[in-house]
Amino acid sequence: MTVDISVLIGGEAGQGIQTIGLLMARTCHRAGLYVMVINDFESRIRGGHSFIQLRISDRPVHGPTRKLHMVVALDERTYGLHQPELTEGGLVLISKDHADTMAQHHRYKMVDFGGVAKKAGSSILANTVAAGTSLALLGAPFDLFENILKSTFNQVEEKRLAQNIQAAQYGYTAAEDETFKWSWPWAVTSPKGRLVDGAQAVAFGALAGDCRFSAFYPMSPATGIIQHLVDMAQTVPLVIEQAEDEIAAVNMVIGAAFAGVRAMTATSGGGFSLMSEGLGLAAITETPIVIVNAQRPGPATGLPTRTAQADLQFVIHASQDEFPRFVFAPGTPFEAFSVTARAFELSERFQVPAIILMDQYLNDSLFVAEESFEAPETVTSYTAADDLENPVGYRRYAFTDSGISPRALPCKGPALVKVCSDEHDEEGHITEDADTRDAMVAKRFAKVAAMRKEIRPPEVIHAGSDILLVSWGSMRGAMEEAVNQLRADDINCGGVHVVDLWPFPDTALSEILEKVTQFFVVEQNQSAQLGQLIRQQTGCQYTDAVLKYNGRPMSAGEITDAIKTKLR
Amino acid sequence: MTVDISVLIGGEAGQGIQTIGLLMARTCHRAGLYVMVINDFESRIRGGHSFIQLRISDRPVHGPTRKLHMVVALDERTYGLHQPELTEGGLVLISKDHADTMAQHHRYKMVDFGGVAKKAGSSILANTVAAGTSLALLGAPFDLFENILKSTFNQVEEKRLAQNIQAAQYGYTAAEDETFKWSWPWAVTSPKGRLVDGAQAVAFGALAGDCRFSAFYPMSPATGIIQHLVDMAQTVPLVIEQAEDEIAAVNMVIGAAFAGVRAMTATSGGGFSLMSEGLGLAAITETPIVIVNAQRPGPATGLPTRTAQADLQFVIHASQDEFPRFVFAPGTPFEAFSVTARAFELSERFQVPAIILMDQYLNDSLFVAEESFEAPETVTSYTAADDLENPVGYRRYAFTDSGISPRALPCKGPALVKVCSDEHDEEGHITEDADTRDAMVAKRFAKVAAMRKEIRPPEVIHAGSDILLVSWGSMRGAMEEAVNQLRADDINCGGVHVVDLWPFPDTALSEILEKVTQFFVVEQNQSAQLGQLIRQQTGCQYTDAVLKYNGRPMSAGEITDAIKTKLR
Amino acid sequence: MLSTNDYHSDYPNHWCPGCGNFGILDAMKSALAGLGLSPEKILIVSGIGQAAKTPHFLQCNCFHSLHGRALPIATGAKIANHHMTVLVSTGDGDCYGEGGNHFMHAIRRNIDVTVLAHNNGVYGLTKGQASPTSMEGMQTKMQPGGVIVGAFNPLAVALSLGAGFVARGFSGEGDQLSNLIQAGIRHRGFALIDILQPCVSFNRVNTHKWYKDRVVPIEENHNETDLIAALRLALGTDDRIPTGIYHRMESPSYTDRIDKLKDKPLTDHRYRPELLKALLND
Amino acid sequence: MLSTNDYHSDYPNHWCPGCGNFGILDAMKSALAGLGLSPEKILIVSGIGQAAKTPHFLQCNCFHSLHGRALPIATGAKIANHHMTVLVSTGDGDCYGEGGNHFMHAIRRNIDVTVLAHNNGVYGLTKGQASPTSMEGMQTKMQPGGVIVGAFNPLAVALSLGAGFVARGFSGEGDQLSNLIQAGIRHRGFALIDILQPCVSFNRVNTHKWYKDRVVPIEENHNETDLIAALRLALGTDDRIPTGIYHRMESPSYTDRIDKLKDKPLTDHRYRPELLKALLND
Ligand SMILES: Cc1ncc(C[n+]2csc(CCOP(=O)(O)OP(=O)(O)O)c2C)c(N)n1
Ligand SMILES: Cc1ncc(C[n+]2csc(CCOP(=O)(O)OP(=O)(O)O)c2C)c(N)n1
Ligand code: SF4
Ligand code: SF4
Ligand SMILES: [Mg+2]
Ligand SMILES: [Mg+2]
Repeated sequence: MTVDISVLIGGEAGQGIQTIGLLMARTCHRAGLYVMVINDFESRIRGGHSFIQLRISDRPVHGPTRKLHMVVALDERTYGLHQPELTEGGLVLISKDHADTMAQHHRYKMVDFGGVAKKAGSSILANTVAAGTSLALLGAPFDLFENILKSTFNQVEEKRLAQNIQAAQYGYTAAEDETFKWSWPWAVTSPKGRLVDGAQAVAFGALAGDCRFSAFYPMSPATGIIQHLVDMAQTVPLVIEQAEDEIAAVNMVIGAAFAGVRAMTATSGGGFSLMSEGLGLAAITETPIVIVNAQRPGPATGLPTRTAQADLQFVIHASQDEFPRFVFAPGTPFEAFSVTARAFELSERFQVPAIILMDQYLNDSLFVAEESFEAPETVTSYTAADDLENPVGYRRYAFTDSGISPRALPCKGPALVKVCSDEHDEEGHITEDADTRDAMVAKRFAKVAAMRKEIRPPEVIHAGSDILLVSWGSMRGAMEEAVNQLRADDINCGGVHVVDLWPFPDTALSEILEKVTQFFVVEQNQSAQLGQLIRQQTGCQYTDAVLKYNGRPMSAGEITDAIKTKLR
Repeated sequence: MTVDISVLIGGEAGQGIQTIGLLMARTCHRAGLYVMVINDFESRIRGGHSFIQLRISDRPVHGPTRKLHMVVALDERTYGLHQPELTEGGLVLISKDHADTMAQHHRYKMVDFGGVAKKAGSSILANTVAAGTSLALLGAPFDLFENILKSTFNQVEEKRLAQNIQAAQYGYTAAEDETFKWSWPWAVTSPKGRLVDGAQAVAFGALAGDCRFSAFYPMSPATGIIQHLVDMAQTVPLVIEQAEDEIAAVNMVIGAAFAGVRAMTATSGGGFSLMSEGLGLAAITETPIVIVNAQRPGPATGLPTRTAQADLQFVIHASQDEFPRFVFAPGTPFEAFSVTARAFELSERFQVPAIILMDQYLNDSLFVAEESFEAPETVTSYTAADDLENPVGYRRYAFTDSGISPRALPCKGPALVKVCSDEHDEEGHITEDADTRDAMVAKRFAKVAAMRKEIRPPEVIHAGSDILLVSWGSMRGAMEEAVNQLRADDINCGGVHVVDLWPFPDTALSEILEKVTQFFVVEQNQSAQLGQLIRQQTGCQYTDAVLKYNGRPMSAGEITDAIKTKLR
Repeated sequence: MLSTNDYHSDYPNHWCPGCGNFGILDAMKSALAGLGLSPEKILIVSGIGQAAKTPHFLQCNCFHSLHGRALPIATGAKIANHHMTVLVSTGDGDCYGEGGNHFMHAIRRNIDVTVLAHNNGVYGLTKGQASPTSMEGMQTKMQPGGVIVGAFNPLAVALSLGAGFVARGFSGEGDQLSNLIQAGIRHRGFALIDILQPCVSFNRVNTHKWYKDRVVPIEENHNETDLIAALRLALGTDDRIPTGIYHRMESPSYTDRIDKLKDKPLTDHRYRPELLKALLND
Repeated sequence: MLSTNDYHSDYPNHWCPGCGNFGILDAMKSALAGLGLSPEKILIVSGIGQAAKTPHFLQCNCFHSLHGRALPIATGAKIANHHMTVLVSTGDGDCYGEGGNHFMHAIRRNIDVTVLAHNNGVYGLTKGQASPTSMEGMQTKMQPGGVIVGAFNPLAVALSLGAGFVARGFSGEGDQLSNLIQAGIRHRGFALIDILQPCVSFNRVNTHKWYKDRVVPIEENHNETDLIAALRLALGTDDRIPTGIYHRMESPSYTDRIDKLKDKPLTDHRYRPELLKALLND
């Protein structure tokens, strides 16, 4: 039997739906299942309507689904809104008696989560009760859940843990007289990899890239990355400073990088706008920095807690004039981890800024990552502090064939390091000379050839198909699932996933795209930005685009429906 | 006989080379000649080396030239640097006796400008002396120059005017024993149009667009625009505020526009970077604003007083997420005037931001504009303050077919106006609703179809040629001159000049470009940004690109040389 | 006669139950009613944050702008039409963090707007990071070792910049706050009212009770025109937090200093081609 | 022994003859020599402007950054390697205009950098627009009717923000200025030295003579630890401009407060995979 169950848990902000989701996800993960948790939160602290989608499967899952098998409604609104989305035979778990106001075409089960929780010791245990009832209905063994509670609450006083276990028990009991159509016999195996969200994966990647300093200004959905860094900073030589604004943040990062530590900042589009000028400063001074832009819908404040992929063209072109930069957009937590570590390494090696495009969906969603997150044994330093032969004649911007000049650090040796945001000569002094300007532009762009070699080609699944779906960043999971669905429906379809976006992998993509009769870009923006870039850089014109930009992540089902319509 | 003479006047910053150039330019202009003055200044107030190029012709001239017939050297360095550039037979006028240090392959004439000036009353008259000697050598009648002095110094005390005339006289006398090979008999006719720089043309255009408010933060080369506005603001209802930074500037402009006046700001790339977030605010609140980005070379501070065309892709994509905007890049002062006025009108009509790309070369250079700058008799207002039928039900973002909602003004009537940088509903309140989001994105983009109709197609010269040169913005003059030179050399070549850049004139350009065998983009940047856009938007691939990015304006000669090499 | 109901907005409130913002909202309504300012005469500009959502919860003209940018928006709007009554609803992060530079320079301009800074010592909307006014040592998820930088003192800074109206209110003292807001609006020029406000979700230090135990009305004999006395109050080192008007002294506001705004607002001028023609023929 | 010659830079100077910046440059060299700080121990960070060109004209490590951004750059650099002596050369526009927000928050952080604010009351490099410190009424090409907003008082603002070292110098008093710079560098924490400087090209009001007629050394009996006394001096309403140290009081600087910087600078830590492995296996 194949398990692919989706549970929606909804209620007001502040009711703790995230706790329920997390407990359930951990339980499934521990059982060796694949699981995802996807947030749908409003930009408020209490009230309103928020929900999470929990997808549980015995096969890898990497994207949201439209199928809904169970709704856990902590309030009436959740019932009203989501009950209609339930698959035939689905079940609603509701926390109170709203029978009068409810339509009857779906089965529901009432559990007085709050009341039961009080019996166990406190009404705040209601979430544990709800998780218990839900898990029981899914067929999860109780001791599995108990173990999860033990590891989750291992820091709290024993009494609270005991109460939680009690609440879980009551939750299980409450499920006894109910059956869930898709309940399955849980064969507990060892966990498949790591349960991780994109934000944490970036933070891990930063440490694997030897990040020592981070400055930031809080902005959803980027804050999670910094929060993870803060949580981990207790044990590693990493200083994190909350700046007064994003301009300060990026400039602090540049200052720290200049002085010799690897440094990053994370923000969302609004903050990235404010950092544009600093990006150019990093470029002209050839200071390595990493900027994460966790995308959300705009323009301006837009939808602060939701997802988008609409800043691609912006980050490629941001800041006045032109300069080489790296742009990456990971598609999974593991890619986020490894791309972040690479971004630090490449940024330092080439002395150029690197930008990582995340988004709210990838940042905030929990995934099971099967790849192992390895700490590298060593981290290469590309600075030239110790082995300068002629410190007096040191020139920070000495012309070289590669365009990369030896980078000494200030106050770390006898060489004086001078950097300058004006166009400068080899020594780092302001220049007005036309030839020097030409040479410095050429020097900076000389790096591109070698940078291109570091760009990994897009990954292709089902190469040789007639039709290709092409996506980037966090669309990977849904796109690949859609490809498989389409193939199951006898459509000869493959997929292309682009992570390394700039310098643009034009040759690799041309080779792939020139072979097919049709290709469709799949993106979370309005204007098919990758599609436009492909046309600009390769001359290949996409057949059509599957686009979504209302802030909710696109599911495989939406893609397959759209493709089928377009193919018709 | 055809006149096309180029005079270089060089010296240290602060020595007044600009005064010499201006006096000479006015004299030529008054005589009915065509003239240009192009600056080459360093970013400093005193010292260093700066120069201007004065191009004088009896036929229209719109760009720099590499030919040099006379050098007026206020210091030795000017002689050393520019004497080698002189055309065979050219003359150097030098202010002091540096005979020993000078190479002898060019003729030079020493005039003790300072000493002569003292004789006329004060050493500060040296510039008048130098202008006098130069004009005398060119053959300009003295009374013409005298009249220019009278109108230039009509505000100063009589004594100073008399001294200036005396100094001019001495300057003329000093030229008596010298001849200039290209001297010509001046047939004084009436002036051909207006002597104007791009900055002033933008300021005129702003007034013709009924600009009432401007906020700015000083930044070369944009400051000239604001300076002209300030100079004109004495008599018109226009308030100008120097903001604490560019972020404040753009937001003040948005606030003022929201409250009901047309408003603009002007900056250069660094300031534009900082304004990116504000640009998005204008977009999502649908507040009409005009931003001028007077481009200079970057990245970052770059070459503050020099020219570039490297922000095109940036301004098209600036700010998070996507929204419609206008982008224009005028090629001449008259285009700057009319485009600016249009930008105000279109921005208000469509309730979208409009960006005007100027650059240092167009902003600071003096041109003879033959077209007449007309003040429109009326300026249409598109606000809906007076005729709202149902003020209580007023919705700032009411859905309409055109995407344009009636725009009432705050505190101007009973309707309450609510705007919001979050995604919002028709009333202007924050929304989290997915359908409303979709509808609002669609509403904003619904405007594009009508916006496209306002986009004027590129201008073509010598349509039907085999080869086309394609340029945008301030490259117009040099590109067209190059086309004519190439045609004179029997190359069947035409030119395309793009002013209205966004929404991109894709259909018009495809039609033009698909007809030719080869086309070359001519741009002042490193990566052929227009070329890239053309490929992205039309699929047409440019044959090659003529690019320059060292901050100095490209001349027709450079273009023809490059094209000939590429055609070989 | 206007009543507080005239400012009622149907738009559902977003704040947490028990939040100090409700007290501020009520005081605003009562102040506006007290001054007889009808909704269509008022423009409320805000940045981004919980505080900045305020204008949605009232009847008024509203510009809910960008994080940190309320003051330049308000400045531009006021210059365009100085007949509007312009209020700024802003948070401590909005006004003193992201918007710190505008705060200083708006004061220098003495632009005639009334700033209500909802000071809850925390970034509420982004879930509880320290703000510029967070007390040293305050622990948050993002500052687990406690805040290590000094708290921003908005009143002292405003005073040192020459602000003409500087006051402190408390969301738990509605009547006083309403009076302060009225006085601030009546003041011709820049008026700062820094309003202490508990954030029940994220600020566990400065609770309602914590404030209640400390706020004291400024003594009657305080001389509002004595800048040094005001600074002493603002810099006061004991536990008490004086509320009321620290300093009040009028001088011509920005728009009062611009001759061409004497007759009528910029918005009311007509386009006059003859003026431009004169310039073009110059 | 180091002499001022050891700081000589061959790079040609860009300033106008007679500019007050030369006096500041000389005082810097003499202060650095006086402290025996060799060029390779010093990092000078600057923004953009005439003042900000200073580090090119000295031997030192130099980060000539963006307009307004010297302080965040300096902050990041100091955190990365707090063994460096970090100076900031900045202008009144750079530091109090574009960089105003960073100015305030760097003070709150008490980051150990010494700020030399070349205060010429004008935007020099961009040719003479008013700056935040331009006096009311000062006419410029861009402000032909005179400046209509109040001048920014950097000393009062710094004091109200709790700055630990606040001083005023004058480019025409080299010895005093050199001493102030030495004291500023010795001060552990944020040090502001606002340096009055004539701009011979654009500021026709505050000339060398104008300053000469007004600057007076702070009286001997001034108590450097008395904040209110310092504020009185800074806000002083008569014509005199006191020079010297207004306020001095040490408290732990930003980097002193971070435990992991106790042993060695961040730059000197090694990458240790075992720490990361522990986290990854958590
Ligand atoms: C440029 C930018 N940076 C960051 C944010 C994210 N952000 C939204 S509200 C907020 C802080 C709110 O704090 P405060 O102003 O004190 O208001 P409160 O929510 O506490 O009332 C931040 C940082 C943003 N919207 N824009
Ligand atoms: C973002 C940005 N805005 C504007 C400028 C232009 N700019 C360069 S220097 C300067 C002002 C300089 O004034 P100040 O800081 O007082 O230094 P001074 O030249 O007077 O020493 C300005 C506005 C810039 N380089 N970058
Ligand atoms: S988070 Fe704090 S400030 Fe925001 S609404 Fe809730 S209690 Fe109020
Ligand atoms: S413009 Fe003024 S500040 Fe700049 S160098 Fe010249 S005199 Fe000095
Ligand atoms: Mg707050
Ligand atoms: Mg200055």
